[in-house]
Amino acid sequence: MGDMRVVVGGLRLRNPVIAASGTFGFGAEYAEIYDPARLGAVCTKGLTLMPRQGNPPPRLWETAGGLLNSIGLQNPGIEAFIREELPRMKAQGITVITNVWGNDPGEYERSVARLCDSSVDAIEINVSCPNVSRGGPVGEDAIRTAAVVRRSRKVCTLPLWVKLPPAGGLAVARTAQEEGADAVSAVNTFRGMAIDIKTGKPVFVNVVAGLSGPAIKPIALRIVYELAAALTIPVVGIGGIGDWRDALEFIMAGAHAVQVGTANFVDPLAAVKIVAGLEKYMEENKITDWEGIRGNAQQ
Amino acid sequence: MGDMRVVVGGLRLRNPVIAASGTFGFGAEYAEIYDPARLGAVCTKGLTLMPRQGNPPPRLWETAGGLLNSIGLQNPGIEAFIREELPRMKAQGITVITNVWGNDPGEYERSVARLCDSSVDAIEINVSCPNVSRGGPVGEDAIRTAAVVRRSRKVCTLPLWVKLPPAGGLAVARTAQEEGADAVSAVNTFRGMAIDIKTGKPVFVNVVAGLSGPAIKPIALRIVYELAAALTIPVVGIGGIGDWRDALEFIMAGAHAVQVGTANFVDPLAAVKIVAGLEKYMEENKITDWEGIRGNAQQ
Amino acid sequence: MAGKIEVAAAQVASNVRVAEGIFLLKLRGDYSAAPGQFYMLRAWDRNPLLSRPLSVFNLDGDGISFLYAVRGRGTGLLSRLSPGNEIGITGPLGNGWPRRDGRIALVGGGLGIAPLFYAAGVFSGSDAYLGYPDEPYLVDEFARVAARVMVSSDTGAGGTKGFITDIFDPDGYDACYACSPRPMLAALDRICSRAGVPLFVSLEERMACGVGACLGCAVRTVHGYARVCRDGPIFPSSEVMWNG
Amino acid sequence: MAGKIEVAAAQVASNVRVAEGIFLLKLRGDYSAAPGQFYMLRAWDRNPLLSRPLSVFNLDGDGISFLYAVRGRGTGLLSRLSPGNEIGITGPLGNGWPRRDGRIALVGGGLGIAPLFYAAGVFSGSDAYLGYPDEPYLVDEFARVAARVMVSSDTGAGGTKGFITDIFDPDGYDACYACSPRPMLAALDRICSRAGVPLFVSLEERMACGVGACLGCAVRTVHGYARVCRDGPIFPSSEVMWNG
Ligand SMILES: Cc1cc2nc3c(=O)[nH]c(=O)nc-3n(C[C@H](O)[C@H](O)[C@H](O)COP(=O)(O)OP(=O)(O)OC[C@H]3O[C@@H](n4cnc5c(N)ncnc54)[C@H](O)[C@@H]3O)c2cc1C
Ligand SMILES: Cc1cc2nc3c(=O)[nH]c(=O)nc-3n(C[C@H](O)[C@H](O)[C@H](O)COP(=O)(O)OP(=O)(O)OC[C@H]3O[C@@H](n4cnc5c(N)ncnc54)[C@H](O)[C@@H]3O)c2cc1C
Ligand SMILES: Cc1cc2nc3c(=O)[nH]c(=O)nc-3n(C[C@H](O)[C@H](O)[C@H](O)COP(=O)(O)O)c2cc1C
Ligand SMILES: Cc1cc2nc3c(=O)[nH]c(=O)nc-3n(C[C@H](O)[C@H](O)[C@H](O)COP(=O)(O)O)c2cc1C
Ligand code: FES
Ligand code: FES
Repeated sequence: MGDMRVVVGGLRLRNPVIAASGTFGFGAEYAEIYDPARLGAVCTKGLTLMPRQGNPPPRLWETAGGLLNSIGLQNPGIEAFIREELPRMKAQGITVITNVWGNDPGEYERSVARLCDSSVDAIEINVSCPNVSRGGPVGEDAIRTAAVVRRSRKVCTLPLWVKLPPAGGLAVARTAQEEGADAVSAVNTFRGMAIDIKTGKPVFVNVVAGLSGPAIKPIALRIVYELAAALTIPVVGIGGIGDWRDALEFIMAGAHAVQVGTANFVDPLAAVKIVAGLEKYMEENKITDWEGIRGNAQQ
Repeated sequence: MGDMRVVVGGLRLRNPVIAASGTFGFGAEYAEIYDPARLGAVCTKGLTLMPRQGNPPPRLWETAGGLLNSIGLQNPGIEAFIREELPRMKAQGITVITNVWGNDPGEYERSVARLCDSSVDAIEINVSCPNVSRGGPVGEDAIRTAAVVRRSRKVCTLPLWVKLPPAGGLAVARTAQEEGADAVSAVNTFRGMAIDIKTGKPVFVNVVAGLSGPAIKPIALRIVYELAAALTIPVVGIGGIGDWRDALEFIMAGAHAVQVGTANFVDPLAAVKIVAGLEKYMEENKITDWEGIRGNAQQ
Repeated sequence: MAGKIEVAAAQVASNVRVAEGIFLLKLRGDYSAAPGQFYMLRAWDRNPLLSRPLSVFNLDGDGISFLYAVRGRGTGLLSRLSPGNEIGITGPLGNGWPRRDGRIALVGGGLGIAPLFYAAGVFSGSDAYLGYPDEPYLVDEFARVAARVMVSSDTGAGGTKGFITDIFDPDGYDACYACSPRPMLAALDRICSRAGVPLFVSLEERMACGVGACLGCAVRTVHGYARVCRDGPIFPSSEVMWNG
Repeated sequence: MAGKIEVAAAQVASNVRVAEGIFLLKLRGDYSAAPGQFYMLRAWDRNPLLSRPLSVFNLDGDGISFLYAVRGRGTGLLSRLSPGNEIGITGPLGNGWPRRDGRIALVGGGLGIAPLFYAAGVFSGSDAYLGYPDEPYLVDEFARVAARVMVSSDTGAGGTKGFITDIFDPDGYDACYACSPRPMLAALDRICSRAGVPLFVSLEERMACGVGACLGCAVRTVHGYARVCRDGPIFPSSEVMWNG
């Protein structure tokens, strides 16, 4: 039987399948359906230093093979998370990655420092949320990203991942690596929009929203493939992964692990089914560990 | 009855629905299904100075709501086009836009000059093909784009459109405008890829291919919306347009006209159905001309 | 609060048109739900991408049923199901109506009558006020489970002409449970609060996860944004921000 | 060359399983085609995105039929069609086999037998060589339209055990028309060119437009890339680059 375990940027995972930030809450909801500790890890909803109420509705809009969301980082704030959610998550045996967002490098630093002082297992710095600021996210700019990662790294001894936007390019990823990130996760949602032809107005109050789901998979896969070739730190693949075949494509492209987001909405069991599917694949193909296939598609 | 006509960057169209480059050949094939002169215009397959044989198969791969293609600008060359295709197109009453690609600014210039000396109605400079060069297309770089547009403009008195890649950003579009483009068309396909998990290798010989179809619509719409706000020249909206409702979204976002690509493969009648759908919409909503709704979604 | 959520492949027992564009879907099997709870349903692969929320219309030894209107593609695909077809369902979801003693009025407008049938069965002795756009349907069925049934319709067909708010008087009720398009709920809120009768409304929002994880179905309440799928769909009317 | 291409909504007359995973779909209506031509079919909205090419199996006064194997999602959806269902079809497409005088051998392997039935009907007096992976099917039907029918199967069931190339001898034929997976076509190319018998093969490639507009279905020929959908699907074997 294949060994499903993997170490990703300093974080030990029992398998490479992670619930993606913002699609799995803090693991409590899906825990009524299956044991989230069966996943490699759960990445929390994006956290901020202070609570955030998020964007006004509507927050969701379906597109062809995709989903636009404009949640706007609604979250209870880091203190409430550490007090009310984290102990339960740890008690359930969940490996906890905290996704964190800040208004500026200083806020990132304070948030990361506070989380580092808790029992979370790793921190994913979100420089890629399309729903909280007009214009592109910080992660589309190498200089601003550098400041965020540098200051976060200084106060953090835990595994530190940087979650990239699809439009950041290799320069931003390299910057994250140089500033000491242990891994990058790619990608966050794509900036998209929809117009309600009945009113002639944008569907979302913020106009722009984040596109996720199967629609984005080919682009996300290409980005992950390019990142894996360009970086020495591990890449966590995200974007439209719906079944174990999709997950395998990302691993073959070079990803150390994958995150499953929108697919949880399509099938609440999607993430555990991917774990099972990969396990079966390993067995049937006599693959003993991920080294055997990771990055095989690279030239 | 509403007036469907529109002038886009110096080009008069009987309606704002154009067959997108590379999806409609030179109009001869679909002419066996309906009269292509019923469309606003036909944009030709990308042309080059010399004939190109294109990329080795496979050239197509389906994704969720999308299509990856790696045609690689197979075309008979500009001379053969002018000799063998153009006279027939003109005789059929088709408004002809020629999509043109070059290896360098000099080649663009020569191609544009030659086309300008023919009976084509407009030229669309393709700085955005993802299938002919490793790395991003010229249109992801403002400086290289400037050189192409400047030299083309110098030799061209016909309407000159610049077709942008999705990852070019506003800077490239502004450059095209400054260098004298009469309009921009946005967007070309997104750089995507697929891996065949049976072989563990990329599906395409070039690894990267271009993603089109309904999957990309929300992102393309957002780009068109941003371009329409940022530019003074007209924007031609392209990306995942499948029916008149999609077309209307782009017009409400600010597009002067739209191009229909992959939808032609889904339904050979897609483009004419969009013309009919828009006509009916105008009538039912007592819209007399496009000024009445174009850009209404802009804030 | 919600107990265990089940993800099941259910078998269609029947799928019958009960009025123009309105269907009653019965699934075989052993399910659970409280009145006002809902399930996420899907009978398609990836188009539409998301599942569709439907309130529990009824639950008995044979199975579970849903009453739905054909709106768009999702409900259109549901309407094509035949006995024996398989369908994916996840639930029960949401909180459901609280159990209150005394006289209960169930007020529904349009497809808002869907969750009231099961509620009438469980909260026995309740009165049902049903508002239809046109020709009423399932009135006899409601008459079997509710103490009294009052019917109105916009056209006057089969009942009093007008809105259900025209014939519903909260006086004498200990609580009112309502489900309908939002404008009617807002009107009910004014009527009930004037009469001092506690009102519990069932709200709707577009949903992705249906379980409370994505924060996509937010509605504004006096406590800030709440999730329709998990904090609701039933809310005390007094906590809903009716104008925004 | 192709004449007018029709885009039609056709009605399913029948859709019958003729072997394990193999179906024969008959559509009502008045269609046209030459042997070797194909249609693009779709019986779905957007998943899969593209239509699927199928060769014309037969054409008569009542309608048109297609013989297909269930491969993936598209053909899987086709297999679920029932009489009366609507399906979108576009065609006829492609060039079809040339009309040659003399003795014609029709050679098909696997689903490659699909276009040969109509060819046998039109090119009367032809001999049919049919290779099956296992238990043969539709052999009696072929016997009614072909002069002679020779059958082989990989397992030996219902015919000579082996490949169709084991039992086919081109000697004495004026032309050979073949359709099968590519390795068998390459073998036939060697056999026929050795015997000096002109071979015309039907090739396959993934298709998007099906009409020649997208250049997606390229195959290498001695003249450069050709479009299977329009320059083919029938090619003189001598023009195909068999090793690349
Ligand atoms: C908790 C809950 C319980 C519901 N119970 C019932 C029920 O018992 N019977 C019933 O007929 N309907 C019910 N609905 C509404 C039902 O979910 C929608 O009609 C359905 O999702 C429409 O899907 P569609 O694909 O057919 O339409 P779409 O093509 O998605 O949309 C068609 C129209 O329906 C509206 N709509 C789409 N999705 C939703 C949604 N999630 N919530 C509200 N409006 C939506 C759109 O604004 C649009 O105008 C309920 C909704 C919720 C949130
Ligand atoms: C001109 C032409 C005529 C054809 N005639 C017939 C016929 O008469 N009967 C028949 O059963 N099949 C025929 N085929 C093949 C048929 O088109 C494919 O089997 C079908 O498209 C598979 O669709 P799917 O969605 O079921 O499978 P998919 O999920 O798309 O793919 C399943 C498998 O089929 C292969 N495949 C997919 N699309 C094509 C394609 N366009 N060409 C070749 N292989 C493909 C894939 O590589 C994959 O291995 C023909 C193909 C062409 C090009
Ligand atoms: C409803 C929703 C909420 C999300 N919230 C966050 C978030 O808080 N932080 C973050 O980094 N990414 C967030 N994402 C992005 C996902 O984590 C993921 O990167 C993206 O959805 C692409 O993956 P998918 O196609 O598998 O969904 C969110 C996505 C969705 C759909
Ligand atoms: C098969 C194919 C070939 C294409 N060839 C060209 C081309 O030669 N030149 C070009 O500028 N765009 C080309 N495109 C891009 C389209 O013109 C269009 O920009 C893109 O497909 C997005 O629109 P759609 O989603 O409507 O297809 C091609 C697209 C496809 C699918
Ligand atoms: S639908 Fe996801 S939180 Fe309600
Ligand atoms: S499928 Fe488009 S050219 Fe053949």
